[in-house]
Amino acid sequence: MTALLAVSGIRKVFGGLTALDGVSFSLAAGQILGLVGPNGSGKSTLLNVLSGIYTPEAGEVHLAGQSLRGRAPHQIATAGLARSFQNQQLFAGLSVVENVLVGRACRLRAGVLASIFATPRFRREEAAARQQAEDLLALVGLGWAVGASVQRLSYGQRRLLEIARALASDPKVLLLDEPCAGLSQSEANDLAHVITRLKVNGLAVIVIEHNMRFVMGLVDRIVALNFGQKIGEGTPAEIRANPAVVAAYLGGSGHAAH
Amino acid sequence: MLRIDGLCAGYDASDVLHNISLTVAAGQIVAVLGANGAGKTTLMHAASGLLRPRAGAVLLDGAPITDLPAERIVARGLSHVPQGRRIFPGLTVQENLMVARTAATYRAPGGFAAALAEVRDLFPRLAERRDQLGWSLSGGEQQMLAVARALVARPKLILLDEPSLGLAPLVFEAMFTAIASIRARSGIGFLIVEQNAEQALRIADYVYVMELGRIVAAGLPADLAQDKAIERAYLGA
Amino acid sequence: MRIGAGLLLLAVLLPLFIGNNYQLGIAHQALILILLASGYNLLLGFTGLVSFGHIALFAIGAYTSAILVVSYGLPFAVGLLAAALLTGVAGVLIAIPALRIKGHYLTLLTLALGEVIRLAIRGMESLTHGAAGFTGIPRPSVLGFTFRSGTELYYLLLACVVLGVLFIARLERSRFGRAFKAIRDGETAAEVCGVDTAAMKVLAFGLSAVFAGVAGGLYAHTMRFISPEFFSLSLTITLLAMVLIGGRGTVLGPVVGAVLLTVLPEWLRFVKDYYLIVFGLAIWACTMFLPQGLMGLAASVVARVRRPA
Amino acid sequence: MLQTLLQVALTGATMGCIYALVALGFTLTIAAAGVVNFAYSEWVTYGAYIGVTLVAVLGLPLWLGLLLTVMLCAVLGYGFQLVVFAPLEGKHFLTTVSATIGVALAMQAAATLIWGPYALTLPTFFGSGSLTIGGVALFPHSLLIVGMTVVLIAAMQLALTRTDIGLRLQAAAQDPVAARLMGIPIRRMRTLAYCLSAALAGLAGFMVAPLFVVTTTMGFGLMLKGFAATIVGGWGSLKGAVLGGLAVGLIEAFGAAYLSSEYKDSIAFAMIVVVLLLRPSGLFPERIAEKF
Repeated sequence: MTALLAVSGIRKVFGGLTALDGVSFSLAAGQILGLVGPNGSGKSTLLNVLSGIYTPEAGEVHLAGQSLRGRAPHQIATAGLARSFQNQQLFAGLSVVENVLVGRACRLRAGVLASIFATPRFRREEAAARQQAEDLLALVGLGWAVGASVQRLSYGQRRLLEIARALASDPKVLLLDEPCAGLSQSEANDLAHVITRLKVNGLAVIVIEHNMRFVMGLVDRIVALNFGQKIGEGTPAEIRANPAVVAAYLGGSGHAAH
Repeated sequence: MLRIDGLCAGYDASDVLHNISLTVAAGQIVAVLGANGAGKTTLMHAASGLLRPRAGAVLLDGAPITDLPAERIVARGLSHVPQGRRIFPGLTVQENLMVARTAATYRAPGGFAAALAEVRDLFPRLAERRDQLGWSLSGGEQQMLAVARALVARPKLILLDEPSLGLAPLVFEAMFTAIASIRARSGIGFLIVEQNAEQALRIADYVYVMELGRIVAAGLPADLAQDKAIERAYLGA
Repeated sequence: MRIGAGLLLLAVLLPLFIGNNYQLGIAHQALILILLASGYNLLLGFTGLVSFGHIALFAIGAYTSAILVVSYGLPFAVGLLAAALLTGVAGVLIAIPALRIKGHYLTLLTLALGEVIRLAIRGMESLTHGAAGFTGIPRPSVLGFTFRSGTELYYLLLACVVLGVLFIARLERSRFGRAFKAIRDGETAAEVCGVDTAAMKVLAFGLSAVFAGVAGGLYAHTMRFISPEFFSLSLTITLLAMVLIGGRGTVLGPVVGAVLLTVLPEWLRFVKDYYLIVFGLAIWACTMFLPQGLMGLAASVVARVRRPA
Repeated sequence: MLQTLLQVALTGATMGCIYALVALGFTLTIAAAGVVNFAYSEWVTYGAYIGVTLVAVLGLPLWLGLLLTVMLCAVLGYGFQLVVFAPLEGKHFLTTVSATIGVALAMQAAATLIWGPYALTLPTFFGSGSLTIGGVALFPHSLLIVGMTVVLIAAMQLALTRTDIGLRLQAAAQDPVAARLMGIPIRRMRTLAYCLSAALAGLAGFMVAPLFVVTTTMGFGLMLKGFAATIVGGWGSLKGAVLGGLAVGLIEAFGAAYLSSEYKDSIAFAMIVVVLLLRPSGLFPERIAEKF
């Protein structure tokens, strides 16, 4: 079976600092991958490379066999890779359901004239998109908030909305950057529940998270980074027992290797 | 010296710190360990006045400083070395140090000159780089300068936020050694939040472990290393 | 919707209550400025792009139509269409550097571009009659019917405004309106959500330029005289104020703002000397205390009234 | 030939110095508070009008008029900080732009009410005569402008790099959070920047007044040149503002002399367009530190 997402030899340099150095891993459909590592180890940089915000100096990303080299972020989204942000980035001037509809943007085809004259095709497309958006909101537990403004949502609810928005493009791979930050324990549990349900439908998920209890319970596999390099990969249990990973977190002889 | 009592703080819609209490005695080095996102930096900001706490108190030498703005807390003898160093990029090393002077700098014997001499002793590299602009320094040099700036203010206690961040292992080992020697010669206390447990444990007198905005363990470094509380906090149970 | 229908009814009946041609002239101006401000709102209010060169597009539209109709004897409809096309192209051309240049740089770039265009119009005397202005522009005529009287002209302009405002109302509820606002509220997030932000910005610039071009063409044939001085920076500021005071990012905001700022100076003639002081302070007060403008205020009042019920 | 060249260069340098002062004051608030102040034009205008009032109406000697004008403008800047800028802190760019534009409009209209719609004049320190040296007409006032600008910029450079308060002002501009942690009251530093900025505007208005006439729109034209200087020199860089101002003044003078005086005013705008299209960070960009 070929990997859904194949990342190979990613290298990213800022000024003189190598943020990512030859990172490779792959991911199959329906898998959840945890990305861990100490502060500044390159996790967020990696997500930004995957979603096209940064262009890597070297390396390739293939999504379903297709190379993503040189693609703009919106093209990568169209290709089937969606993400959430570490610091929430919702559209404050749009209602809850409109936020989700923006996430659907790359699947909508109606032109300016069709929109202006509200052709039957435009109406069908809009109605279908709205239905899907409402379904997604229901899925993440925000069905009650469809027409509300984003300001009415709590911090945790906004995170869920971000995920619904990311899902609106029917992605094959979903990247979540610290989805639990600022969530209460019960909200985090709800989130884990949602992610597990998505996995059943064949969605592949990459999640950066510092809440280790959350990560360890949720993911199939973990990739650990330190100083921009992959220092370990395996099941949660393997990672917890991996001396290089333990050293990266706690300090110690593991550093001498670099 | 420093006492933090039932501190709660957060940003906008989210609570980050829940009922944090800790103390740092005079001349003590106390480390707060925890994974990224545990709330360590928020704790520093709330202590130094950059973030107004929602509840709780911060006491320095028994006097409350909870509601003082950051720029007035420095004068009370609490210096904060922020994450990422925040060197003034367009000022030279010398100018960065000059900007950090306070009334206490001059009250101390020898004034600014003595402070500069002390900095030169601790970090000879900075003396060599005296006239270089802040942005041109390496990460390690910036961290030295950030600590040096705090020293110039002649504080009783320094808050040190992730001194190891972005530094190569050899460089931050030297940094921690320098911190220990600062304490040894001038009796300045430190509250260090750090991710790199090993180095912090090496020089700390007492350690707190934070997880998701709460203190989950506290004790002497040797005891904590034994009971794996730190490892749990970082890697999950 | 209900507010819009109410306003439309008022507008249709208005000529019945207007006594003289002078007042009708004010109404003409207000209608043209509604069109101009609505288009500008697409850029400023919906997409969050602060351009200070919009008036230059208005000027290009006015001169294009005037030159084609007067100097080349083409019909009004052709002149207006050409004005729309040419300004649309000019808008797209401005959009290209705007993809790289952001924030205050974009503001200053467009301000400079606008002034360069205005000075160029003044300089090209053989084509535009320079600073003296362009006179003798005929009234609009379509299919042999000439809009001679003020009332006829009024309804022609009103029809254009209704079409323009409907266009924007429809656009707002489509993927384009949502994409524009998403860019305004978070460009990176919009891009990552799959919005082709570059294409959308070009579209916003182009569409708002077409509005400016049509408004310009109508202006030339309504006033029958245009000169470069009219298209100066102070009109840019007025335009900005119309959108801000009315409510940026709303369909009816520019309508309310344009009417208010055209009619108010007339009503306040008796305080003539103080009017500009009041106007300036109103812009300031509005940005400080009514960031969403009058329409935003109306919306929050409505929300407050409805909530308890 | 050479005489014309020198003459044009002198004209350009004179205006360049004025533009440099304008741009310097304009840039100060950008550097210190991140604020683009569209009311800056009125500070310049008011500087000229206050000068006219003090000298021509109240009959004060010129030097005293100049001194008082600069001081009154500094007070104006202080008032602005309290009323206009403090509430704008942390607001969106568009908010700052439109708020300051509104205030500028009101001030301009108020100037018409106070000083009337007619152009006023201000005498120079040396009468209206000119010296002719080697066929080049030297206006003593032009020389004064150039000399004063040079001295002033040197003094400012010294004050910013050699004095405590100057260093603290720079620190507050470069990193407000770190500055607070050093015990620097950033609000007070910003106030100082606004006062300085307004004082420079007043000085520029006073010095340029004898070259032209004083009108309510004079400041606006100068501010547009200041924009150009800021863009050419590099956004937020004080050195760039000075160099950019000189560049705009010289290019404008040479353009007017050798190309077309008709398009004199478009030259500055054309420079903005060209520079922004080719080098969005300006010709002399300040080194900006990496965020790591």
